[in-house]
Amino acid sequence: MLSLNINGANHSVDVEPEMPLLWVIREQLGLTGTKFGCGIAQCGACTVHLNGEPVRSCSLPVSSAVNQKITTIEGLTSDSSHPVQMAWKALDVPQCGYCQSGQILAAASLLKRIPKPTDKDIDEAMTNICRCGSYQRIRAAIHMAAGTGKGIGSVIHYAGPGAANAKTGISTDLEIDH
Amino acid sequence: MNLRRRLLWALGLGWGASPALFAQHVPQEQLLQPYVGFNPVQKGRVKLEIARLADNGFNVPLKVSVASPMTAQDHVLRLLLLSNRNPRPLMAAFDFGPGSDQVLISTRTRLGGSQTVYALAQTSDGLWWLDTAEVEVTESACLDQT
Amino acid sequence: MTTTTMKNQNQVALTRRQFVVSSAMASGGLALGFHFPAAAQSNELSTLGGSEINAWVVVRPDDSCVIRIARAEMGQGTHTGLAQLVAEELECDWAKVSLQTFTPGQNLARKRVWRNMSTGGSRGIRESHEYVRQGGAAARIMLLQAAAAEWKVSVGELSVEKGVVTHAASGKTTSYGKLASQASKLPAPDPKSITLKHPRDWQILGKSPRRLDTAPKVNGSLKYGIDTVLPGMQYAAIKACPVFGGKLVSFDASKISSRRGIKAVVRVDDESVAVLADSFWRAKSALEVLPITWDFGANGKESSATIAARLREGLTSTNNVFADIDQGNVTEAIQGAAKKIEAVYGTPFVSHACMEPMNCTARVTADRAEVWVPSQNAEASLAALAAVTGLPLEKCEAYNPPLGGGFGRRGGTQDYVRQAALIAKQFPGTPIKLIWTREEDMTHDFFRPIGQCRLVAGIDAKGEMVGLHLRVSGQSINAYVSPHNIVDGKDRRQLQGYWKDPGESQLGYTVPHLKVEYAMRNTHVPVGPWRGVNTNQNAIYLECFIDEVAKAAGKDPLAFRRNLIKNHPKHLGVLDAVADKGGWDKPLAPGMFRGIAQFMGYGSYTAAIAEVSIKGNDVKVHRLILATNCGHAVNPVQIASQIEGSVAYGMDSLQSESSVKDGRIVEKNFDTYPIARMYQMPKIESVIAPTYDFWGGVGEPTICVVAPAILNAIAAARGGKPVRMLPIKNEGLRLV
Amino acid sequence: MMHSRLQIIPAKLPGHMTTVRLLIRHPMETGFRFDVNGSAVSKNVIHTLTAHFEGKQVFKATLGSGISADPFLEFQVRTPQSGELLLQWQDDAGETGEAKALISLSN
Repeated sequence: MLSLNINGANHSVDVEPEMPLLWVIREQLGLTGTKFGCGIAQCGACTVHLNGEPVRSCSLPVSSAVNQKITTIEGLTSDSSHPVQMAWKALDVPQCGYCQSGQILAAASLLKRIPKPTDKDIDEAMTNICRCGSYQRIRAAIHMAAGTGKGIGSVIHYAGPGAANAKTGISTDLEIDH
Repeated sequence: MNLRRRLLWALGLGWGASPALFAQHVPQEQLLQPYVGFNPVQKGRVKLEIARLADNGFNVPLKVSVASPMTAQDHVLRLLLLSNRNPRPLMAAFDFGPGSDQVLISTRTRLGGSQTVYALAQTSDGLWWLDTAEVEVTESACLDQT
Repeated sequence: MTTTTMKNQNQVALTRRQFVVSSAMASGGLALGFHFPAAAQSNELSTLGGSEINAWVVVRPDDSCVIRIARAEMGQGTHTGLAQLVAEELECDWAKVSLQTFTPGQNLARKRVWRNMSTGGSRGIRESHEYVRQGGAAARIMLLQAAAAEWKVSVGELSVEKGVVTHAASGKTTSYGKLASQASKLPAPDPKSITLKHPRDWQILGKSPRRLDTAPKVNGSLKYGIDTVLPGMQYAAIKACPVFGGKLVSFDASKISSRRGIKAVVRVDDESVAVLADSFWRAKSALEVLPITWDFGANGKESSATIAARLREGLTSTNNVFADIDQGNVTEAIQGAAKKIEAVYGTPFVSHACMEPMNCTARVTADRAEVWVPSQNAEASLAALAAVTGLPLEKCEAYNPPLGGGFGRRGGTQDYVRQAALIAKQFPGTPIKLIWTREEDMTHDFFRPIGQCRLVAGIDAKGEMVGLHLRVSGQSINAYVSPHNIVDGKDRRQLQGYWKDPGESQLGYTVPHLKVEYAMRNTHVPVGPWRGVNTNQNAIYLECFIDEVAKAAGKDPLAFRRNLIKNHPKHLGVLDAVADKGGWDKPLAPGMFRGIAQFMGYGSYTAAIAEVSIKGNDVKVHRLILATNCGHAVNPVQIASQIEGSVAYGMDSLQSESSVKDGRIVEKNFDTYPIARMYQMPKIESVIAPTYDFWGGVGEPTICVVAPAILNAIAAARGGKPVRMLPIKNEGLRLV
Repeated sequence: MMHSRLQIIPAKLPGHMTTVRLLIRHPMETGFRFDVNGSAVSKNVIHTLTAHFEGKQVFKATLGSGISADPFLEFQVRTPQSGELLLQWQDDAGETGEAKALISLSN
């Protein structure tokens, strides 16, 4: 039996020591917010915090996580109130959403390490893959959560139907702060 | 459609006049006309059973029956299975005679996309009878139209 | 059938109560505004305590409105957009809207009252906007009729705002919640009598309310297909013959059967084997060491080189080629031109690589079969399940949770459903969750087809293009998926974006002498629709070549295009819009270069400008401005999301490749298959320029202009030297 | 010789219907498929199938590319007495096949 501390609760699991933490979390403990994406620590969908640091749980044997503090997306907050989660909601960051647990945990950890990250800091820390391409809004949401940006997720030029010019559709511009 | 398309080509209209990217649904009248001519076709006597959804259309089971005493005086002459979407509309034709028994046929068809399947029967009095069924072929749904 | 015994101690009959609990878990909870179908034995869709006004609308006593959504949600915001369409006509309070999805079985039970359930071809909204808006309008009319009857006044005297009905003359008010029960008993109005609102009068459409499905995506509570948990469930890992078309000969189950948790090793079909265990990791780890004998067959000799040679032959061959456009005399025009420009472009196979690997959970008994599967078309999943089990549709059901990406991979081809059902059939009553490893996912995709294109143009002394001869030689999706759809042997799909026909994917340029040809050259690699399908490759071929011709003519790429495109005002409109917002006429910082591209697909017009710098072999894309005219803008911020996402997907066209060696795909995971990441992403500006006179798609059309705009900027940065054979690593370049 | 499987469910009483189930192994090549070089694969389907009972034709099917590979047919014939049922078919390549069954009716 291995002893794990996940989201503040202790669990005993009877698994092979080499079983990756991801599968223990998902299948043995039923916490499915942590996702399987690649199995080789490339995509980051399986990101969890190990003692506050982001790790890719698909490639971490459960034995190396014994008696350490593990936080999954379910344990980040109980009410989605982490500034990163708030910003994610405010900017409608997720598209399919599958990678977002990992993205949010990576971002939360970045902000803990660097409270006011630059774009370069974000580039270096946020190596998780998002296949839908929500990167621009992830970046904006991190800035929003950090208070380092005015939280404009997207630069959008859009003229409403009333203003539409039949030829090009462009007449007046409307920049939408979302 | 083939007929119409050939006609269009013959008229030199080609693609410019026909925006069809793929085989389009042939209107009922055009589909049946080669077989029934200008004779009336009525619903009834024929019963066509086929599932509403088919996965890839390569192997779609169907069952068709025609209510008839199958006597020397009153029997089914022919039964046709037609597709309004396949490149070749006539999928199968079955010929019967007084020596045949009850018309109750099962087979498996190839359906080239979502369409209406027609079961068309002619009885010995010369009348034509029809039943139809809509089938959604789901595998090509993503590719249809574009 | 080779199987080892499987203990059935976990075969617990699922009680109704367990079902409710597990499906409530699977839905992410009702409080979040989504009502997923309970996995019920009944085909009747719940009214959730309210009154069903019609198929699309349920109103509850507390005035909340439940809108039924037929299409799959795979991330594009389709659910939110469809709800806006209904709510606009319903005139309800958007803050009180929640969504309800249903199953294909429930759709069939009501004679497909909700029609098509698939999301694909950028048709989720453009194909259904009319009938879903009519559904909302019909419900509004019935609710007003109920109020009019109650107050004994005429409907014309009533007004409604946010679900509150007012009779101005008497000052009476009531609300939808109070009217619902009576309204539900009224006959439906004739759809022909319904006039839909003019976009000018829109209150909910054309605005950007937040997505309705974001909350459960930020706390891990949203249950995807891969998260399905059923009592007694076993996990399956699968391996298909690595060479497409090869066969499974045999395997030695005894080598792994004593490993912990292993339940069975089964032959799934002619080409694949699966290991079942009480944990996916145990199943997958055992499968990795399972001795398997394959018969690779003749395809084992195929490689990227043999395929490229076949495509090259097609570029100039007279065999099996057809001209979709042949106007004027292109050969003479080019021969007589002042200058002749010629180029051959090439695009590789690429993989969908949805973040959620293919998966399907199946439970099959002698008289019922069910799957829980992320699918772009739940009806396709249901049909595949019925076909595999031989059960009638009425005895099958497919539950369709939100998708962790689709991109065309989870559309018609339901290979994972077949596999899961084939396995589950062998263990009646035991739920089997089949999960593909990423390696299986990337090597058994239905890839974006490989292609090459030869382009020859002639320009006259004034630098005008007088002739263009374009021939695509490449693999046909239709030949693989539905050959009967190829009319008279001419697969026009492969020329998407070069069509003369207006409306869907029309060529914007007018050239006096023009020939557009397709030479079908197939491979053994399965192909299918990849988000944007053939517009992706075709936009690269044409739009990069147009830049080459413009350069040869000594003309500015924008001006050169404007002259060619002038007969097509909507194509011109987005080109001008992007040039305006992208500041095409303004100088760039030293070391920065621009590229421009335009194209049409899925009924929408798109254009892009890229700003790029190159240091050594490192290509940095700094900024992209993208314009789209999608006809009607339902939710501009979500359209912008799709445009932003299109950039990431479009960048794959530059850097990704699924190459072939010994008949199989070489790139198996993200370590060798590059996917756009944060550090590579430019700043993105979206220009949404709808003309409100048609309905175009949004999910796909913008992808295809991303790569050519960037490639044209790369060529500009390299003194006009284009990259013609993708990916860009072939030229030693990489995106940084 | 084309491989086939024939199943007969004889009539319960003389003169009543006998069910014939026939499955033939045949690609029913539609002519719509293409090979790697883009050449159409020639059409080759079983185009005609007949059933004779005691030498008298009792059923005839004309089939096309709309019938699936490995065609399956189930139909009814009248069998007034015991006798031989002969099924014969031919494809576009000129290849023929047959299956026969002795139907014995007990009354």
